[in-house]
Amino acid sequence: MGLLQTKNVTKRFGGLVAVKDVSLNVEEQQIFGLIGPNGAGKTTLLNSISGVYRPEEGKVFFSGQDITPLSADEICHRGIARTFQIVHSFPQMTVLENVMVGAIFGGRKDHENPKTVAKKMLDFVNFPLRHDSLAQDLNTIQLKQLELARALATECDLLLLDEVAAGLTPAELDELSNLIRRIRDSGVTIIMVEHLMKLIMGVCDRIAVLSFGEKIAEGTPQEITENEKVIEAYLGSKAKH
Amino acid sequence: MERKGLVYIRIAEFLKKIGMSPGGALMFVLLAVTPLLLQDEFWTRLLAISLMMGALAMSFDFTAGFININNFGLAAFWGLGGYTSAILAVKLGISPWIGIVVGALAAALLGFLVGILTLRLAGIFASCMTWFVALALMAVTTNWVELTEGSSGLSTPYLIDTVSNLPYFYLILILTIGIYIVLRLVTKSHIGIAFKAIGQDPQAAAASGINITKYKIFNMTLSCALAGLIGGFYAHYVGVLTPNVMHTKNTIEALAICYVGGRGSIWGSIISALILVPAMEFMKGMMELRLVLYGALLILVMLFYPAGLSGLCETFYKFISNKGLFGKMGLLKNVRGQGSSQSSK
Amino acid sequence: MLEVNNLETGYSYLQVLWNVSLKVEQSEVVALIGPNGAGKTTILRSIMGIVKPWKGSVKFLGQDITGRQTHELAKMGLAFVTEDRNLFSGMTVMENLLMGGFTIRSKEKFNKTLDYVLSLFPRLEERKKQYAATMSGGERQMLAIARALMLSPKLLILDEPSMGLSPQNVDIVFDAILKLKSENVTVMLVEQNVNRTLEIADRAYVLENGSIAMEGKGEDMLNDEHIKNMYLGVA
Amino acid sequence: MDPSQLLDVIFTGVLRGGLYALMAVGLSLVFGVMNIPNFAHGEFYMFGAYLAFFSYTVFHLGPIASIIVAVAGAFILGVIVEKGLFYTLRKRSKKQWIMNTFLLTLGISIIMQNGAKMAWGATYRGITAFWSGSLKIGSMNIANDRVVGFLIAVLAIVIFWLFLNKTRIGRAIRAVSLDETGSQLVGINLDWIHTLTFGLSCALAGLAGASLLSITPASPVMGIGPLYKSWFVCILVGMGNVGASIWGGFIVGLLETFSYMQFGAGWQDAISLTIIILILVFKPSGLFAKKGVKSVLE
Amino acid sequence: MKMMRNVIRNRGVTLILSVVLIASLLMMGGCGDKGKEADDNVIKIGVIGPFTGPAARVGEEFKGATQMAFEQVGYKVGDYKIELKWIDSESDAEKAARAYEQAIVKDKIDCGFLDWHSWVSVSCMEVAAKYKIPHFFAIGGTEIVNEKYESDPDKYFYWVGKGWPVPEKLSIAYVETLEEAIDKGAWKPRNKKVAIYGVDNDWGRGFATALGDQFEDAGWQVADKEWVALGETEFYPMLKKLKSLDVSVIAGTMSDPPSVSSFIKQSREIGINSLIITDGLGWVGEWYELTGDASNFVIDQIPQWTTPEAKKFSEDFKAKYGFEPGASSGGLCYDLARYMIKVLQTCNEKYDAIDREKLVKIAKEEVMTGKLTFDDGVITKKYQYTPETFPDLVVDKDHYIFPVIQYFDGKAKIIWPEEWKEQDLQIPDSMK
Repeated sequence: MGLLQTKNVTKRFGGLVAVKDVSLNVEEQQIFGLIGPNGAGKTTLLNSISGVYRPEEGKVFFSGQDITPLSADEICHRGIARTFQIVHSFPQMTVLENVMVGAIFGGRKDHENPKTVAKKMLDFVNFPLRHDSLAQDLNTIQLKQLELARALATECDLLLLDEVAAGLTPAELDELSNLIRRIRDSGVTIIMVEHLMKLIMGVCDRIAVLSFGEKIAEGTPQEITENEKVIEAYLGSKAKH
Repeated sequence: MERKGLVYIRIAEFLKKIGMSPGGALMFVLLAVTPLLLQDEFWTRLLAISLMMGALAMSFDFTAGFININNFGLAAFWGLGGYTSAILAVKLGISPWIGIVVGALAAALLGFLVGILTLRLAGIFASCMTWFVALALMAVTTNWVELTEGSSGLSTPYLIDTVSNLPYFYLILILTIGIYIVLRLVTKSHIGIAFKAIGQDPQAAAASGINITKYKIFNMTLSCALAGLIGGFYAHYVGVLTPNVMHTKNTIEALAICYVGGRGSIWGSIISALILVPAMEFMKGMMELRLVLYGALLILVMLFYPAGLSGLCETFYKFISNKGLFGKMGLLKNVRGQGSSQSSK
Repeated sequence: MLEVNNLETGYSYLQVLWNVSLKVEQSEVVALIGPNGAGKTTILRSIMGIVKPWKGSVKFLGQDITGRQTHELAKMGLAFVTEDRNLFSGMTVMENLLMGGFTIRSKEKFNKTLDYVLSLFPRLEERKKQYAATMSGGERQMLAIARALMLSPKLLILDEPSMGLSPQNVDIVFDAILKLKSENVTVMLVEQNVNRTLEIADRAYVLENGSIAMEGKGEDMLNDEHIKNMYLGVA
Repeated sequence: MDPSQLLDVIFTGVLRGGLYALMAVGLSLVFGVMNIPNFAHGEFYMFGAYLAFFSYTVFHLGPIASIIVAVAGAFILGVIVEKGLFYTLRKRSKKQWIMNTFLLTLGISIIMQNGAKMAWGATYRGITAFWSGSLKIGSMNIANDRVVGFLIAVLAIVIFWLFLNKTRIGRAIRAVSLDETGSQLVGINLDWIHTLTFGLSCALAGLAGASLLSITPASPVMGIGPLYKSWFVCILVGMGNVGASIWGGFIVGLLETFSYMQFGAGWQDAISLTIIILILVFKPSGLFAKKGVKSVLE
Repeated sequence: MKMMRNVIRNRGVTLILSVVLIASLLMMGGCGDKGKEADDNVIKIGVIGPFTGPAARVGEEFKGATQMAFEQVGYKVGDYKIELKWIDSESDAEKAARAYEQAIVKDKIDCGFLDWHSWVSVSCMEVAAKYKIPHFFAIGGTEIVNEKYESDPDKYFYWVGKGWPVPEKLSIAYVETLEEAIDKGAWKPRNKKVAIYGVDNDWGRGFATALGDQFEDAGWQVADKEWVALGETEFYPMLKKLKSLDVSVIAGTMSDPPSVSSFIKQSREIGINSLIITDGLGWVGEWYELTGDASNFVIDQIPQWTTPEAKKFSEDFKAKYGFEPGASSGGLCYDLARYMIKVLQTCNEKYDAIDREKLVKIAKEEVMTGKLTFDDGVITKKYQYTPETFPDLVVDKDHYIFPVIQYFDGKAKIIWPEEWKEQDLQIPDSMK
């Protein structure tokens, strides 16, 4: 039994079924990729895991415990941290304060000084600017680093990454894959939603593919690239006529 | 020379511990001696009222500037504190000193309830909820004549049996400093960070493990309790209480002071109260024109400097530090900032 | 017809586009493909004046339209179907179409355009009275295209028309584009569905990391290994 | 409450609701289209009343002409305010837009109230009646002015409703409230629509003030009551929902008359507010909040 | 170094600002006091009124009437020049007390004069007592002021007399008028049922409650009591209820013109078949423009511009300020201002000097005892206090009384008391 399991999770918005009957099993220390075309329900699934939404059906288990009914902050306390597709930061706080929020409130008690933790995490993600810059002055890439540092500062066991790579240059992508591996090596399990195949194929141990809210494939990167269904979902079927 | 510097730093450290800067402390000391120097009852009274409005604006800022809810019913909590204390004193003969504390507790209780009511709301909707509660409270106060004497007003006993304004001035000065220290300590602590996080991005706050419910309600409760405390002071200082104290225009006054002072700074509210309240007093001869100017000031602040006085000071400080001693740091930051966006190519 | 020269732009600090130049000729279907985050949508948004260009220029029908306001461009005959559709969800299908014809003053011309658009999408005729918010994804996409066509555009720009659609609906959308092509409407198309897109496109540009990486005829690109690799990330 | 009394209550509630609806529609429109929580709405009501008074008594225009002058004047003032202030702010920064504009409208309200006092003094400027005489309805004699005032309100709402739904410009206003980008893409000039919308909203407030001149004489602070009531309505039905604010007007009108009859005049605010608060507790986005129109959580 | 920087950074600017602030405060304070006491021969009178805020209309009348009174003596009493200081109460107890204190401390007023709201009176009484400043003839009339005075007469006698008695002293006139008419057979009511209404504020509640009690004492049955919100303009439900109760008299008070005029107009629309007493209909000059002929037969109690002096005052006022004064605000204020002048003159004659202490003495020895009265009022015959009535004026037919009047076509006809009577109580045809 893995660290995180979703069992038949279904989430609807009005008439639209965003996630349909999805079951996943993520093992400890895995980097688990979640891919699929735009609008396939990847982010909704992440939100259902992290407590932003409550799924209508199905359950989410973390370390064997049912976390489905918990609120976002409680889930964070259990050890699941996340980043957002559209970066969420606290614009009028300094970089350090932003990360400290994660360290103070997300972490389990009796840890070291939040400031130290925050600084450590900022260094860990190689944050390039002064720590007393305001978050509103950062560019998107720096914000993503900031958000990642904040998530890590919660001392999580599971990290949910939602499109961290969007807009990065190839050099930066390499750096990011290294970073993701380093995070994994520090003992954190990762689930990442990503469009950039290069990155996903490079770092993931296992990948699940969503299309129209349903899981259409799961396997190693190799298996996924060879899967006909996946190719069709991505490049589109050739015209039948 | 060395030692002198050391003493200064020690004092500064101590002040910092209680949430005050040397500048702020000096300001309070100056304020404390001003009435002694002036020996003028009117000035003492004016300063006392300015401090009171400043304290009220601070408790407004505590919600508006941090969890980003404009408590549009603040005057009602202020009035509730006053009325509770006054009614206890008039009907049951309880000492106003105790009454003020009870009044603060009553306001805190209502603040707690309003905190729960506004939990699912944000922005203007939360403001309207607090406003509606306040209007309802004002209507009850007006109509529950057996208890409150309705709009005829309630004659309240004085807190201190004296004809001088000086004791009241020092009382409100101590209250204001106390409130300032409490609010500064809270906002400088982890709790303050949680407030800011909730105000700036509730979703990220929740994802970082902040219990939004708990902090939002705590914020409302504390802010309302402080407003109630000041209300108690008001009731036993002025000597008569009518439901008009709960009128929205009083909230607007606190709100204007807070916004002109700059949201989220706490200290901006005191400074702007110390400027605005006396200024309004001296412009009294201008009749309506004074209020027109007041409105124009609000508009100008909102149009051209939404950050208010405190924002102005920050910019001023940054300007000085960029030009002067710390210029290099500032420059460095800019260069680095540009550098990294270049590198994304 | 449309000419983009050395365009550079981005959001606040983040530069997204680097020296992008492209051209669309009369009656052409031009596709713009590339992985997510490559800047395709940003190109379209800066053509439409939603994002202000930092450098470079955009010309439409020989006029410099760099930095013009969006609604003026719409009046000039540029129709843009966004990724989010931007439909008026609280209005009925008919009202959405009426809004599409906002710039048409003559009743006669309006009716003609409306008949034409409804003949393209007979499904919309049936759902005239339905609210846009209650429609399915495919129908919404159809409506978005139909609304854009109500402008009688000289150039129709489509951003990911097949996104989030079921295969049947994808067919409907592509059929519609084919039909437009056969009627000599100029189309600029951004799509994820690379195969289908390249099949119908006269020419295509491949965008990678904010600059144009390849340019060529649609069918030539169809079997290009590089594109496949780019999408599936097989190095 | 016996049936005839009930009928009276309903009747009065409806008469009163007409005014609330007229005010609330404008308030709601401005919030829906421009995201401005307008706290100066009552001052345009006041402005309309003054204009109607001066046209009627000083320039001896007929009732209808006076009301038209008031509506036009309020519209023009609205346009000036929008172009001068909100437009400027919009071009400068849209950060914290709702709260900043809210403060801006507070400033406008203070200026207009006191400006009116400076210009016209604190005296009440009213008239006995536009149309003297009364109309017998059932057991009641209702003054023509009230009937006409109510009819004007209903007519204005109907015309406005038709305008929003059946005309090109009206639809454009709705379109902007639904999707700004989408509206630009079909060729709608946002700046123009914003100015028009604000002007129209002010014109509606001015109409309300002018047509009720014989009931509420013009005075600088007369706008506060109707402003509060229209806010109750808008929050009750869901901010920005123009259609529902019409029903909301009547709901609040009836609610007030009922609590007035049952508990006495002083309690009407307390009772109706308590009910509104309770409704909001269970339906935070308002009674008729439409999904996807404007959300409570910004 | 770093710490030092932090320390400075920590709102270093606060320091600069606060120093500037305090310095400027000191300067302003210093300037304010200069040259204030130079001229001994100036008497400064602080006039409290709601000059801005919701009751600004009253404030304007106060200002105009007081100025007119003092102009007549050329702002001079004996060798003394008189200076008026306007103290804006803004209808707010705290702001008024602050402004009053400012006037006492900064402007060094020698005495105070007037005031409109009772709650303002209460908070200013305290200030007057504190500085031992005599304050003459405040119009804030309700019980709360009397209560405050009675709680410590030695302390609060500086609040020298109210210009308006507690409501019940006036309201009794209505009952007497009706009873007289019934006794004389001018009116045969179909029943002795009365409905009471009042605006929901200190004045309305006090007045209407007293009136109800007085009707009951005279053997009437009070069928209903209604409180009306300030500014209410919708009376159909209430009036329908009153109509169904079939009362022969509807009596009460409202103070704001929109409410009053709506109430009267709507009562005609509903077809109320009762005599209507509306205390306060004529309070503002333009009542007839608002109400029209719906006001026929309505009974009110208000001083009239009956005497030539009164008419002259009203006309002069209108010519000067552009609007018609209300008799009970502008007119009463005019009388009280002249009473005030008389107090000053008496003081000057008696002590050959006017200052604060001497005015207190005059107040105590002459005004409170009833020796110093004012007899040429345009509003009422004689203003006089006695130790028994203090802080109220003596209210009776020979002193301070408002005539009861009935309106016809915008004209008021006095129907009570007997001496001033212009005609008898008229009963509408439908009630005969």
